[in-house]
Amino acid sequence: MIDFINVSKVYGNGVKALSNINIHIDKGEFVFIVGSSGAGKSTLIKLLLKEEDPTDGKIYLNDMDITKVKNRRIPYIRRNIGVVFQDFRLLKNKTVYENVAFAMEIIGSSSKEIRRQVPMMLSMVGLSNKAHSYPDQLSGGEQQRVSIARALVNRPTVLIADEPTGNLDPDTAWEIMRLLKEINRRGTTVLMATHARDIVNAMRRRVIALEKGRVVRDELKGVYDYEV
Amino acid sequence: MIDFINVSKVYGNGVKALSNINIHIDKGEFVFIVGSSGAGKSTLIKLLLKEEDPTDGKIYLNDMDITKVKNRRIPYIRRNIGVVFQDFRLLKNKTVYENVAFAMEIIGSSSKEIRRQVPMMLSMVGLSNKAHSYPDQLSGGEQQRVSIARALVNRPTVLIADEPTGNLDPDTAWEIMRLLKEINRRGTTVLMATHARDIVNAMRRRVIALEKGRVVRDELKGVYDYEV
Amino acid sequence: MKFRLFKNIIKQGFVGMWRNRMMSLASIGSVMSVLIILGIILVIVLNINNLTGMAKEQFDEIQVYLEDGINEEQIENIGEKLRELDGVLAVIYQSKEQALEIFKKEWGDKAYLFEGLEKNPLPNSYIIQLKDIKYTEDVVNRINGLTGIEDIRYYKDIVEKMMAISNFVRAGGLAVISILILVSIFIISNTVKLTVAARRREISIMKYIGATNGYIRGPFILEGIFLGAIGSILAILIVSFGYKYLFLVVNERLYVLFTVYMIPYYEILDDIIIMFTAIGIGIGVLGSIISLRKFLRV
Amino acid sequence: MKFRLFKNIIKQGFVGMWRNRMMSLASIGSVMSVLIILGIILVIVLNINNLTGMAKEQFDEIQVYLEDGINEEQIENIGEKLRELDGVLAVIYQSKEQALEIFKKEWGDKAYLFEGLEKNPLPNSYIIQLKDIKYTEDVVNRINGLTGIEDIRYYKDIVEKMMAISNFVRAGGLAVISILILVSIFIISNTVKLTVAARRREISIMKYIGATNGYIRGPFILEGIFLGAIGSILAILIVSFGYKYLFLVVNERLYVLFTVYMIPYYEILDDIIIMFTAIGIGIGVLGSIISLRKFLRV
Ligand SMILES: Nc1ncnc2c1ncn2[C@@H]1O[C@H](COP(=O)(O)OP(=O)(O)OP(=O)(O)O)[C@@H](O)[C@H]1O
Ligand SMILES: Nc1ncnc2c1ncn2[C@@H]1O[C@H](COP(=O)(O)OP(=O)(O)OP(=O)(O)O)[C@@H](O)[C@H]1O
Ligand SMILES: [Mg+2]
Ligand SMILES: [Mg+2]
Repeated sequence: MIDFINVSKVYGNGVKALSNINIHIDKGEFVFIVGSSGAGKSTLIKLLLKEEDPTDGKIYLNDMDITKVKNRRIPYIRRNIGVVFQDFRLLKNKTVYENVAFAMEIIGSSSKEIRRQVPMMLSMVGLSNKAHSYPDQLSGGEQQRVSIARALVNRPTVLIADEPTGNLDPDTAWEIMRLLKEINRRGTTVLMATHARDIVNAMRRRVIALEKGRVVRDELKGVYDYEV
Repeated sequence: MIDFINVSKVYGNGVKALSNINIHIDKGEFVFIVGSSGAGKSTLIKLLLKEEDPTDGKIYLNDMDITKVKNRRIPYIRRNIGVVFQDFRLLKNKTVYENVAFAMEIIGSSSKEIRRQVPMMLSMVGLSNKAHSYPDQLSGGEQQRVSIARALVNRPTVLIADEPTGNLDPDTAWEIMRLLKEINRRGTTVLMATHARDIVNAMRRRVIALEKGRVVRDELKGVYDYEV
Repeated sequence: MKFRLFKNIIKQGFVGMWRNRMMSLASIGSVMSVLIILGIILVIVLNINNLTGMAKEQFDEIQVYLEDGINEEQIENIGEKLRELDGVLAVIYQSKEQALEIFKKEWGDKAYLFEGLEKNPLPNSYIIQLKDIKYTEDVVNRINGLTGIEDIRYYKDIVEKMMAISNFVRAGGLAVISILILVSIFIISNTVKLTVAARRREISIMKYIGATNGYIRGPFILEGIFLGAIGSILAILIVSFGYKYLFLVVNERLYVLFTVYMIPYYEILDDIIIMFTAIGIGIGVLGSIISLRKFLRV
Repeated sequence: MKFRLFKNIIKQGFVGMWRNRMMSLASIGSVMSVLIILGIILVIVLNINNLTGMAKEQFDEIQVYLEDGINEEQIENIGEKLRELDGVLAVIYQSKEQALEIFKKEWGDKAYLFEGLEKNPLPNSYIIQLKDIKYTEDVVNRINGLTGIEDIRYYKDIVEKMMAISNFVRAGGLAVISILILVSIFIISNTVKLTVAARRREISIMKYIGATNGYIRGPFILEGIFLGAIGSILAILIVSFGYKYLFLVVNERLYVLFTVYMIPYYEILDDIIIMFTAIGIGIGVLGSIISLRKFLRV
């Protein structure tokens, strides 16, 4: 499903964010990516989304080499992936409802589908009563949940989440995790970068640990670290 | 030092973010503000900074009623407070060094002071090697640490931090906490909104818990919640 | 599905324009301002051009003085030959008596000064009207070959000077208008560029969640069209009413001297409408496309 | 400490301009474009005005024809009285012989036509040069009261029409220039507004960490001044070199007809430099201040 083969990334200013990464993720897996601040987690995700191009190596998504994909095709690749961004990336001049609906509009869903699907997603992340607020009028955690709802609304085959619980209290965080588990159970591959030691340790899923841009650990049923 | 007296805040769109808050914080205290997503933590902080005005009630800071302060005086109030914002609020077109130095420039510090103080702060948050990067070139956690360095560089009498560890891995988070503890030990009042249960429970400081805009718990040497 | 996408794009164009009210106003204002300036210059150039054209018409005559000794038949003969020349529109005979009448009329109440003349000193003449002033030289050369001609009076110097002025005004006007159109595209594309820059984050977010370039570009281009169209409609109204007012005022106050020389407002209206609409919308579309290019590469 | 703050503000003005290169270019471009347009109109208006002024000078004469029967002394007498009138600059005597000479000269090689005249039909006359054309009516009325005058010829109609044209051009030019200045302030303040809007977040962050309004405003206003100044320098160069070129071309190609009527470029330069610099910088400062007002309320 997802393959990183000898992937390296050096940013324009010379920062080596990733060196020689090799990862294979199967369809339906649930993978945590952990590592200290600046280890390269977000960079790994940006490569998958073609927000950045790797300096070296190949990345396969659904058996397609996305490092070679033409610019015109990029949007169609992104549509298969639901993403929760670390900095949320909500459209400021659209309401919560419109932000989520927009993800459906761009793939040409019918307004009937949109009217059914969006409220359902919003209630799943506990934001039904904020549907008509603008992002500026939301708390940090609420914005993060809008971002989650938008990532899930098109039922993507892959869900990528960059610290989706960073701004959430433990209770809300666990609710979101239940949602992701459920989605994963139904067949969606989930890739989640996180610092939430409690969650990683409790879930007992595959853990890939990065350190200074290298994979230092990759275990099934892993834990956040060995200091626990 | 800080007093909230019967403070309520209703946002323009009718959301009741805070109702009848009464809090007294002494000079030199270290206070955690906890509560689920949307409980009103950030709103409380925004009131202290005069980013929002309370709908009702009075707020005293250093024995001054800041609800009555003239617009022209607001900057001088803010200079006594160091703030770590939940959304970082770094200046995009300034480097890390310049962002931190800017906080000193506006209060008219000498360039000698600036040249001594800024590198020291950056090394304390572990960002010496990123001094000349722009915020866009930083990871989420690195941005958060720049925000912390900027808040501390002027040695404010009050430090307000809105989830300063939300984007940090546990190790880095603990380092930051050690920094805050040290600053508090030297006499700075610290007010920190957080979801980090581990940290709150380990530190054993005063905890104020909000729920739907009300203070539901206020204990010295408290814990994050009773479910632990 | 295609239709639904299209509907969405149109809706977003409108919504975008409304939500960014201030910037929309700025863009409309810029299109309008530039078109108004263009209109002012256009009106000036068209009128100067028109004036020159009219002046030119008054000098497209050649007067051919005939020798005093020739008879009626010879006169007729010369007239025939003149009529056959290339570029000649009409030939009118003016006898020496008619010439004296006109001469006296020109002197008005001082005409008595010429009562004492022994004999009419003025010659018979033909007045040739040319199809166009450019035939002057040719016609004069041919007439020089005829017999019975005493003198040819034509306005060669004046003609040449008028031609030079006319060309000069036309070229100058064209240059000024070209510069103005470039300037306006520059201003508008800057405005749109800033508008787009202010929405750079929005655009990049759209791209990150899988919107195609066409989908993103659509509403912006539509917005550009709307803004350009509204700007040009306003400019059309202001320029045409302004010119109409000016025309009427001039007509009233300075009627003797001016009216005939000013192009009537109804004649200029069509040109302005077509030109402004085309330029306004063109600028809007061009501005949007140019400004978007950079930001779509995400 | 005050000095340090000031140094910081200046530094930030420069740095801000450089870091927002694209937008700075846009602003400079707008100031420049508007000033160029203003320059074009200014040159047109000044020249038309100048032309009218010159034409006016040529018509500030009154010709007074004297009766044929009066003697030398009476003629002298009338001359004295004319010289004493208010508004009269100079009085020149033209005898009937001189008049005939001039008359013949005007007819050039057709002058022989008048050889057959029994006696000189032209009268003696005085030519009065007025200090200003506005005295015409007054002077004419006074002359009518004198004896020995046969006729007064003056260009009342033409004078009045010329005055009307002159006033019209002056008023029109003023109106066009006023509109243009308003339009330019509008365009620039929009540009600056958009620049500021794009930095809205930056401004609000500065406010949140305790910067005073003055500290924030300083660099933006300085930036506005720089942008305006650069824009006006460019415009001054383009307009003055453009006009110089035009003047020289006209001078070469159309020298007989035009040169005298065009204001020499060196006479216009000072005005343009002072005017453009003032307007450019004024627009920059005004635009910055207007645009900042809204965003400083945080
Ligand atoms: N656009 C960029 N240009 C240059 N360097 C960058 C850029 N983006 C990230 N980096 C650097 O690359 C390294 C990895 O960054 P990345 O965002 O992948 O970290 P991360 O693991 O997501 O960290 P965090 O947990 O703090 O979000 C960091 O050192 C960062 O400073
Ligand atoms: N500008 C605003 N306009 C309207 N409502 C707002 C605004 N800002 C916040 N709110 C609402 O006020 C409530 C409290 O928000 P606040 O940001 O204080 O929560 P919080 O405790 O900081 O939450 P989090 O932990 O998710 O950051 C929320 O319901 C939020 O939607
Ligand atoms: Mg990251
Ligand atoms: Mg908050």
